[in-house]
Formats: sequence, structure tokens, C-alpha cells
Amino acid sequence: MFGYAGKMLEVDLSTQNIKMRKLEPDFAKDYIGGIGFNARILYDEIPAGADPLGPENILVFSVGCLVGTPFPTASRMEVSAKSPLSNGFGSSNSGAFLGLRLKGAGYDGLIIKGQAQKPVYLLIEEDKVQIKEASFVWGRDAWESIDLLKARHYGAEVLLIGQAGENQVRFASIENGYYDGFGRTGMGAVMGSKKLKAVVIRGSKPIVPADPKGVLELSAKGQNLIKSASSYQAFCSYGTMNATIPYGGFNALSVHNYSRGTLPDWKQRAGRQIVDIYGSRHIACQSCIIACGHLAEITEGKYAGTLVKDMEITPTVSYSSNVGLSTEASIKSSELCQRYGIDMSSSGSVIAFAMELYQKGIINKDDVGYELAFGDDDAAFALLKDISLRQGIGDILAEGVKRAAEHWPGADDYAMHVKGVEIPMIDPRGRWSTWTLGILTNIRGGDHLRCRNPVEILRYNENLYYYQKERFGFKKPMYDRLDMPDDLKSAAIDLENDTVDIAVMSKWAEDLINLYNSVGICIRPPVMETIGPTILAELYTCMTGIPMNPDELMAGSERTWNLMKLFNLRHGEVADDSKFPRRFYRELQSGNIVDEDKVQAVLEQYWQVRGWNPGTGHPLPETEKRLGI
Amino acid sequence: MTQKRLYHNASLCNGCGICQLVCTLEHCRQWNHYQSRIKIVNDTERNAFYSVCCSHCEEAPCIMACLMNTIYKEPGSDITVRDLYHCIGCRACELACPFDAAVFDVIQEKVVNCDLCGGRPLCVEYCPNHALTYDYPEDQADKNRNQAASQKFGASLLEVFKFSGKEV
Amino acid sequence: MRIIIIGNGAAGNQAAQTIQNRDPEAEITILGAESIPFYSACALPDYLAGWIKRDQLFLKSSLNRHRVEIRLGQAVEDIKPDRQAVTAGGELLFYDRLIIASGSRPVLPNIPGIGMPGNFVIKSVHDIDRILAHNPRRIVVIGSGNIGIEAAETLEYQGCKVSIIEMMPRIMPRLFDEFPAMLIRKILENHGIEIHTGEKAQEVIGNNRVEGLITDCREISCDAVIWAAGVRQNTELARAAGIEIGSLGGIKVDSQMKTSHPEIYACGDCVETSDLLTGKPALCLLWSCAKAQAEVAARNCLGEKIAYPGALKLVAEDAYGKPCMAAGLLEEELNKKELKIIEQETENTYHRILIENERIMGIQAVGSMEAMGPLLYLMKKMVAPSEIKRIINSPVLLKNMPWMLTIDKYLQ
Amino acid sequence: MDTRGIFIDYHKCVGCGTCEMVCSLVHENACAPALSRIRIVRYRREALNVPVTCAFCEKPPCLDVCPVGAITKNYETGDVSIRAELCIGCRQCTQACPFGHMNFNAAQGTAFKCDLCGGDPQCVKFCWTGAIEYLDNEIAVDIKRSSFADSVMQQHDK
Repeated sequence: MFGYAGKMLEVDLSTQNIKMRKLEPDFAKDYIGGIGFNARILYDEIPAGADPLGPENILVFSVGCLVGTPFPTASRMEVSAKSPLSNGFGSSNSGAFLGLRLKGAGYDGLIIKGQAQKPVYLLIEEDKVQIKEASFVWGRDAWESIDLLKARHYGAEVLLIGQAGENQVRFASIENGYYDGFGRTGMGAVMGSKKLKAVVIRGSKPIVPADPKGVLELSAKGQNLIKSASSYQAFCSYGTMNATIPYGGFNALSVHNYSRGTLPDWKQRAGRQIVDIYGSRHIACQSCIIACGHLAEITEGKYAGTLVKDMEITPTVSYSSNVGLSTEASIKSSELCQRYGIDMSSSGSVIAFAMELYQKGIINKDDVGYELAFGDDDAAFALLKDISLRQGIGDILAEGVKRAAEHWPGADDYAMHVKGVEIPMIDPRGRWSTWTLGILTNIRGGDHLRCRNPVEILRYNENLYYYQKERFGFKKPMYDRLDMPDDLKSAAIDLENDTVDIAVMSKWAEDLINLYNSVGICIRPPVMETIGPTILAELYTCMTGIPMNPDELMAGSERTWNLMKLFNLRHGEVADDSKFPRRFYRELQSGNIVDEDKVQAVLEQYWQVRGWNPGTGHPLPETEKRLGI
Repeated sequence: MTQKRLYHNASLCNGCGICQLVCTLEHCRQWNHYQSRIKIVNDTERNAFYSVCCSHCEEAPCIMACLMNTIYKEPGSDITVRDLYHCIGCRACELACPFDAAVFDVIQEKVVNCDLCGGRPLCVEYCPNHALTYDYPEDQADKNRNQAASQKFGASLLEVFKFSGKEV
Repeated sequence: MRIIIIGNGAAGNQAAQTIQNRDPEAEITILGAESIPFYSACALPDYLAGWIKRDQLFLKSSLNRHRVEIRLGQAVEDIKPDRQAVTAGGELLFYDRLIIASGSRPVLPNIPGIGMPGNFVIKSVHDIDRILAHNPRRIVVIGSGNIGIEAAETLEYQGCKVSIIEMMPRIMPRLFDEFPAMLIRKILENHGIEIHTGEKAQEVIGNNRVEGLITDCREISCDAVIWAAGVRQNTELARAAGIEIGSLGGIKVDSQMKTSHPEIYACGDCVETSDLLTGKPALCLLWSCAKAQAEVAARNCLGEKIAYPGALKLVAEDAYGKPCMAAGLLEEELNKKELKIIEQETENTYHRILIENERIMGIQAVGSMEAMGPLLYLMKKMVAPSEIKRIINSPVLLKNMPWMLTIDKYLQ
Repeated sequence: MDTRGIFIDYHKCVGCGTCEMVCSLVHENACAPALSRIRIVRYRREALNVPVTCAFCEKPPCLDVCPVGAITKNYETGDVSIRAELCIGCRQCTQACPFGHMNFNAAQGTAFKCDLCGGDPQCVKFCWTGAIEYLDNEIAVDIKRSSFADSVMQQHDK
């Protein structure tokens, strides 16, 4: 089979059974790869009501089908399981070199079932797969464990959990090498519940494309397209730090657990200039031509000697604004999160939540053991350690804000989550946009990464026409270049009034991002702006030899999205879950609240656009039939 | 993954010859370094020791030279093995080997080469200086590359950061 | 692809093996004139001496019998290049590619008494069986090539009285220069083999059975004569099919082992290739050359473009436990321009290296084969001896080529 | 004589591996870094990346150690190349190369090395950081020289 490795590896840790699953061409075409494979496998194989931390849960890693090409940013890999935070579809995406290595070992995916008796790790050396005893790394942090595992298995790619995953902290992450990770929705806890410390992968089989010349030409074309994006230069130099200042300006930041919208010294704390101060070298994932990551180095002061990949918006906003730490402390927090193997967004939210409870007097020093205050880095890091090791109050907080809030009366008001998953970054009260609606509609809960306008111009923050539209600043050339079917383009974008229809755009954006996650490319703005289904369909055909057109590709992505929604519904999601935390509806922030009814109206409109029941958000039979689910 | 092979690090070798002795003890049941499948060559000028051993060439000249077709690649692997039953000891393979790595076994009157002790080379196990290693060729190539790269950045880098995962 | 191979010898089998390794789908037919399976002709003397058993002669083959048809005892009657077919056993067999590996046969001079029982050649297993059945006690070997020497040695080992008659003034005249030849002669003579050089056999005498041999100098009484005075290429089939024959009597092939017909390749003893060192046309009737040529021919058959670098004379011999080897050219074959001969002699060993124009052109050794393999490859690589000095002086290179240290002492 | 060669600025490389992918795609019609002529050594913890490729040495150690003369140097063009049909796969060159450049294709059993894509290196074309450049020797050294001179002058001005 061209393009794909052609098989998936299935490991049952309970029975120590190792099987190969052949990849059927029809399955490959319908579900493309990455998250598509994951959705189908989880939907088919996890029974309703399964315990996310029990042996019935299945952890699936799938590589995007374009991974292995020189097409820019083609490096991503998706991991999915039933989430211990949301009890719905949990999924997370990561890049670096892992996807290529797994494909190079000869597998498109890795399916982990069951539960081991004692700590183990999985060693994959091409066709030789072994389940090995892992007591020598169990209990150690991620970086130490990587060093130990790499010393045993030379040149291997390692994906593993830290102490947080071992202790089944519900928002633990799976770390992918030193600096990258599958952060959100608690995949690390699932891996920890299976007592699987690490997966060590070695292998260098070639991936053979059907039309190598075409792949090369399209990759060159992709490079040129991405380089032509308006945000390309800025992203090359500063990465995601470009977006920190505008959000601060809109009062749309999550500051101190969403009690404020911005910080007075935000510009000094998190502007682009900190990249110049602390950042040293760029770090790229496989085939990436943006290299948005930077190695941050702190040479003096309290955190001297810290060396970590940082200077990205997620840790910066999560720790610098939400917890209120200084810039240097927020860089240090990245290292700690990566070592403990814990999601940066969620852990920041949980710490901020605890700090606010402390401030409000709901918990006190006796509960915690030390004083908590926003901006206190020692307290924040002590709490982070307690959570990761499940000590003291950390044991309660490790359950995530939704479950932790049930412990203390009145704490519910401060639990900032959607469907159990902590919301990072943006405050819809400050700026209402496709992006913020995405937090509500996101399959994996309160998360901002699965729905974003393909072209994001951070210029306006007006709530137009009852939340229905967002003001944009579209320019004609940008409009023309956008790779979107013409009818949809005219429905979504009103060039004359410079507005975007949020409901229509949300569907397109979600499907597009889902497509990216299926083929395995990155959602950095320069890519979103320029790469659409047309070039991806061409590349897919060249790579796999399976004829594919852009419409089929988008339909495949939509199929996956619907499948994930059906998974959530089967596992107990109801329409009422698609609600922001109460704080957004009631508590003024910079004079704004979110209007609950109007948001509900936009949401229902979005459901309608999706072909779902506008009352319940359940996919209609005709939609299921159209997509062939 | 291909088969592991034997590698010798001359900078660690002190020429003790234990490898040769264990090799002969294992294969010839005698303590006689002339019959060893691995040879340690002494460079007296530089006081250094180098090793000569079968490199298990892919298209091995010994296979082509053999008059009896007794040398072949083990099916499914790339290790050169011999079927000594048919060997007539004509020494053509010894002559054909560009590395002087085929050894005439005077006891059996047949020519032999390193068989990697069936996957657990004793010379590696007994090497007191860890000069001999048994490693995948890919890894060895990577290590060479890493070494070259470390030289580019100077030793300072490796001093600042202790071991870290280096890979390609 | 249908490929027919004429000849079930080293070249034929090697070609079949190569084709099968590279294209498992190819249909191969091997046509062998002898009705016995593939065996090693080089081990015949060892069999004669009883050092190996008869079954050890037959080489195991890993050819896939579903794809490879081996027809034994079916001599090819003719080749029809225009129809792409050969006739064997009255049957017409079609091919896409034909590989001729018909080999060679020993030359018997046309002298009186040659047809009598007791005249033998050493070419096939049957010849040895016949010698063993004859059970000779007093033998004359005509010719002192490697076959002759080995035959003499093995028969002597069996307790026979052996004489060698050589036409040229020294033994192994095509392989060794005068001095090493003399050393070998001494070894043989010390073990009781009688050697007469510069003589020519004139007549075999006897009464319905060999009883003696008359040369131009003497008469030797014997009960068997073994003719090992050279071989001739089997080129009759090719000649009849209109395939071009070279000046030395072998089938003419280009560097890809292709004959004058584009679908027909040839390899092994029956072809005439060029010499690796001089580039001149040469015959090289050696097992290793045959295998290398077969490999090249087979791969070119399958559409690869591989060139045969040229034949290199290479003989390893065992004279009563003393290994002897010779490779490359002899002193008399060289132009003698800037000729440098390095000789090293110890009590038991002798090495001779011929260097012409800063190139190693020939190596001969008696008594020890140490470092000869690497030297041989330096000869093939055409490395100047001064380069070896450079390598030895460079620790980086020496680390990878420690055998250079052993070579160094021969080139001082 | 062609004096151009591949020059690598280690400090510009971000380790994206596009060059490896492109190289294997051009030469082997497959996507596999292991089959690439140019390889990147990644110090992942320190985020340092060193692309390693053939230096086309004037006295190539690989040529010297090759037992069969499969590696040749053309002294007119400066090119060092492997004739795959002669290679016996002994891997001596992979050990001899001081850069660890010489690669080995285990499936085919032959060593392989950079051939500069016949004068139009594709890795250079696809390298977006400018870390890999195909320059005339004199120009490359000149760039190096002037950048060093700049740094000296800056120190001086301070």
C-alpha cells in the first residue's frame, strides 16, 4: 500500500497479546488517517459506560497519512481514548519526530488495550515488538526516564508519561520526547491506568509514495504557499507569541482564573520581546518550515540554568496570566510540567482555581499546607508537585476543576470548564469570535484548538448582530486565496460588510482542522491561511495512489467529526453540557458578559449547519446517511 | 533492523588479547591466539592496537571465491556463515578476503570466519576495556555521525550538559 | 521471463542463483550434458585422494525447484538465435534470454596409443571414478598446471609412484615465476614425485592397456597416464549458431558478457574476456572468474547494466601443507618498464611482488598466505605502494585498515 | 573544475529534516531519513542540529579503505562517487568516514553517498533556513571571513 505503512499494531496489555491489523484501503480512504482512524476505532470498540481509567478503555495513536513527506509541517500524530476528564472523546495532537518514527517502524497506528499487572514499557523495533518490565523508570520524571530509556535503546523515539500520568492525575499528558507532548484531555492518565510507562520506537523502513515526483512538486508548492502567508515571517521569528499582546489588548485573556481580562504590565511580561531576551535557538518539528518553537534559556536569577522549549502562547498565558507568575517563572513552569508530564493549560487552570478559592476563603492554609496567592511562584510550583504526586490537597485537585469543585460548597462558581475540561487562554467576554464558539462546540470539551478561523486578523473585538457574526478585516486578495468552495465562501464571508458568519465558518473551520489532524499537518496560522483541501487532496492522491478530490476529503473529515459527536452522545453527553461556566454569563469583566440566550441561538444555528438536531445537538439520520456512518 | 555486528574502538583497546583467547577457547577448545577469528594487530609505532575481523560483506568476495559453495548468507540475515562439511580447505576464500579476516583452522583443516558466536560474541563479553562492542550498524553509523557533530561544537557543549539523547 | 542456461557447472548454477535472487518470477531452465547433478570440479583431486567423500562433491543448491527446471543428460543440439530457441533432446525450447556456460574440455594430443585404457583426464566425477576403478600404481601426469600438480600430489598420497612431464622448462609455467616454481618443485620432489621439465610426450605404449610412455628424452613405464596439459573451450554450439568467436578461441563477449547476439550471454570457461590488469583479451578458466562472470551475465540478462571489470588470474594451491598462491601477471608477461620486484624469503616462506609503473601487477607466495588477500585487493584497486605508506602514516585510516601493517613489511 | 560545494551553517539549522525527506524522495523514491544522503544529528535536549553530508575530501578516506575500488574520485570535477555495482557491502567506508557521512542501504546491501544531485542539490533548494548552501568555495569562505570580521569590529566598537 503506497503512502501508508499498511498496518496497525494492536497490543493487549492484559493478555500480553500482540497483533497486527491490516489497513484496508477502503477504511484508509474513508477515514484518511490520524484522528479519523482513532474516531472509528474508539467508536466501534469502546462499550458505552466504560471507565476511562479501566481496562475497557482503548488508547489509540495514529499517524497522519501525509507524515513522512517533505510537505511542510507534516509531522503530526493523534492520540485518542475516552477522556477521564470529560468522559467523552478525548484526543490530543503532537508533532516532533514521533509520527515519522512510528511510520518508519512500519505502523500507521498503535492500539493499546487492557491493563498491565505491573509497570511495563513497550519496545517496538520494526517487526519485533516486546512488552518489557519498567520498574527502573516507574516513579521517575519524564526527562530522567527518557535519558534512561535512550541509554538502553540507542537512537529511539520515546513517548512516555511522567509521575502525573502514573498517579492518574486526570489531566496528565503523554510526553513526546523532552519538549513535546500530547497535552489535553488527560491521555496520560489513561496510559498511567494501563501501567504503561513508555513506548520506545526504533525503525527506519522507507515509506513509499505512489508518485514520488508529484509529492516532491506539491511539497515545493506547499512551501511556497505557506511562505506567501501574511503571518509567515512573524511566525518564523516569534512563533505563537505574536498573539499574546492582541488578546491582552482585547481584555480577552484568562487572568487570575478569569477574574480579569488583562494585566497592566502584560506587554512587558509576554510581548514578543521576551523571545529576544530568553529565546535562543529555533526548534522545528519534522518537515516544518516555520519552526515556531524556541529554546528558552535562563542564565541568571532564581531559575538560572533552566533550558526548555518554551516561548509559546499556551504556557505563557496559562502560567503568566492565569496563575500570574513572572515570565521567568512561567518558563520554569514549562519545564516542571514537562517533567511531571502534566497538561500545561489544565494544570494552570487548576492552580488558578485553587488560588481563587484560597483568596475567596473557601479553602484555607490548613487544607493546603501553605499560603496560596496569585503570582506566588513557590506556592504554585509546590501545588503543581502536590497535584502530580497526588499529595494532600493535590489529590483532590488532580481530579480536575469539575470534580474538585464538588468537594467544597460554593467552589462550583469558580470552576472554569466546559464538559469537564478546563478552558485555557481566551475569555469570550473580551472577544467573541469563531474561536470562542469553538470552545463550546469542541468535541473534546473546553479547548480552543479545534475551531479557529482559517484567517485570523486580530484587529476587532465587536459582538456584531447578536453574536451571529464577527468583524474581520478581510482583504480581497486574502479572500481570493482562501481555499474554500465558492458557495460556502460567499455564505460564510460577507466581503462588503467585512463580516464572517460564525456558525457557517465554525463548521468549515472545525472540518478543516479535523482534516489537518487526519492528514497530520499543523494548525499554525500560516498553514491555516494557505493550505486547503485542494492541495491536500492532490498530495493524498500522489502519496497513496488512491484517487481523492477535495470534497471527499472534507466529507471524510466531517464523517470523523460526526462520529466523535456520536461517541460523546453514546457516553452520556447532553445538549446542556454545551454551556460556558456560569462566570461568563453573570460576572462582568471589563463591562461585558456573555449573553446566554444569544450564544444558545448561535449554537443552535451551528447545529443546524452541521445537520444536527437544533434542539438536542444530535446528528440527524439524513446526515449520518449522507456521510455513510 | 539488520543484524548486530562487531565493532572495535581502537582508542580503548590496550591489546591484552583476551578476545583472541576466549575466541579460540570457544571455537577450537584450545588457548591459542593464532587460531582466533578476531585478530588484534599491533601498531608498534604508535603503540596502538587495531582489530581485524570478518565484516560480513553483503556481496562477500569469499562467497564468490569458494570452490564448493560452502559459504553463504544465513537465510533472513546478512551474516556470512560456512557449511564446513563441504569445505575442502582450499584456502581460496582466505586469499579472496580483502581484510585478511578468514582464518585457516589447522585443527579442522578448514577455513573459518567470525560467526558472532551465534548472536552472543564472547569477545565482547570478556573485553575488559569495552573496546569491542556488538551493535546495530545503523546505530554505529549514528554514533559516528554524533561524534563528528560533537567535534564540530567542541567539547564545551558536552561538558555543560551531561548525557542527553542524541539521535538522528 | 524465460531464461535458458546451457551448462550445469559453476557458471550456470551461479547465473541461475543470481537470477532467482533478483527476480523470483523468472522461469529458468538449466540444460546439462552430464547426467549427474551440480558438483565442484575443483574438489575432484581431494576426492581422488580420499580426503572427501563422494557426496561431498555435490554442492547443495538453494534453487527453487518450482521455478528452475534442471534437465540433466540433455546436450543441446543447436541454438537458433533467429527463433530464440534451442533444441535439446529433440525438443524445441524457447527463451527470452540465453546464457551459454558450456565450459571447456581437456585437450588430448593426437599421438599413438592415446585411445588405450589407462589414459585419463580429470574433468568430471566419472573420470575420477574411472581412475579409482583402474587402481593405478605407477602414474605419469602430463602437464603441470594446477590440475596436474594436484592430481600428482593426491595420487602420491594414495601411494602411487608419480612422474610429471612438463613441456616448458619449469612447472606451473602459467602461474609462477621461475624461483617460486622451483620452490614448489622442491617440495614435490622431496615427497617423492619425479618431475621432468622440458620434455614432450611422444607415444603411449602398451598392449591393450597402458604400459609406458615415451617422451623425447626417456621412456617411463607406467600403468596410467593422466592428461592435464590444458583445456579447450566448448564453442562448437556457439560457432554453429553464428556467434562470434574471439581470437583466442573463446566466445567473444563485451564487458556485459553479451555475445554478438543481443539476447545471448555467455560466461564461464567458454568465453574470452579481457584481463583486468592489462585490458587485453584473455582466457581465464578459473572457478572464481566463472562465478563472477555468471553473476554479471545474469544481472545484465535482467536488464541491469553491470560491467565485468576483467578477469584476474588467481590460484591458491596446497603443496603438502604449504599454501602457495599466485595472482596477476608473471614477470615474462610484463613490459618490464620501471619493473620492481620485491622478494622476501624466510626459512619457510617466500613472497614475490611485481610492481610496474607504481602498480602491483603480480603476487606469488609459497608457504604463507598472510596479507595476500589485502595485497590482492590493492592490486585490483590499482593502488600505488606509496599510498600504503600514506595510509600507515595516517592514524585515522590505519584504524580502519589495520591489515596495512602486515602488508607494509612486504613493500619495504 | 567545479569548486562549488555544500556549505552548512550549523547555527541556522532548525532540524526540520526537510532535506532528508527530499533527498530520499529524489534518490530512492521513498520517504525515509535513513535512506537520505544528508543526515541531521539532533541534540534534542539542547536544540542543536548538525546536518552531516559528504565533504568531497581531496584525499577521501572512504576511497582508501574500499577494498574493491568501488569509490572513485574524479580529480577534474572533484566528485567522489560510489559505483554501486562494484560495492560488496563490507561497510568499511561507513567506519572510515570521519564525518560519519557514508550511509548504508541495508535492503540493497550497498553504501551510498551524496552525489550533489548532478550539480543541482535538491536539499539546498528545499532548505528554507539557509543552513545548507551550494556555493563556490571562495564565496563561502569569504562569507565566513566577513562575518568573523563583523564580529571583531563590533567588539572593537564597544
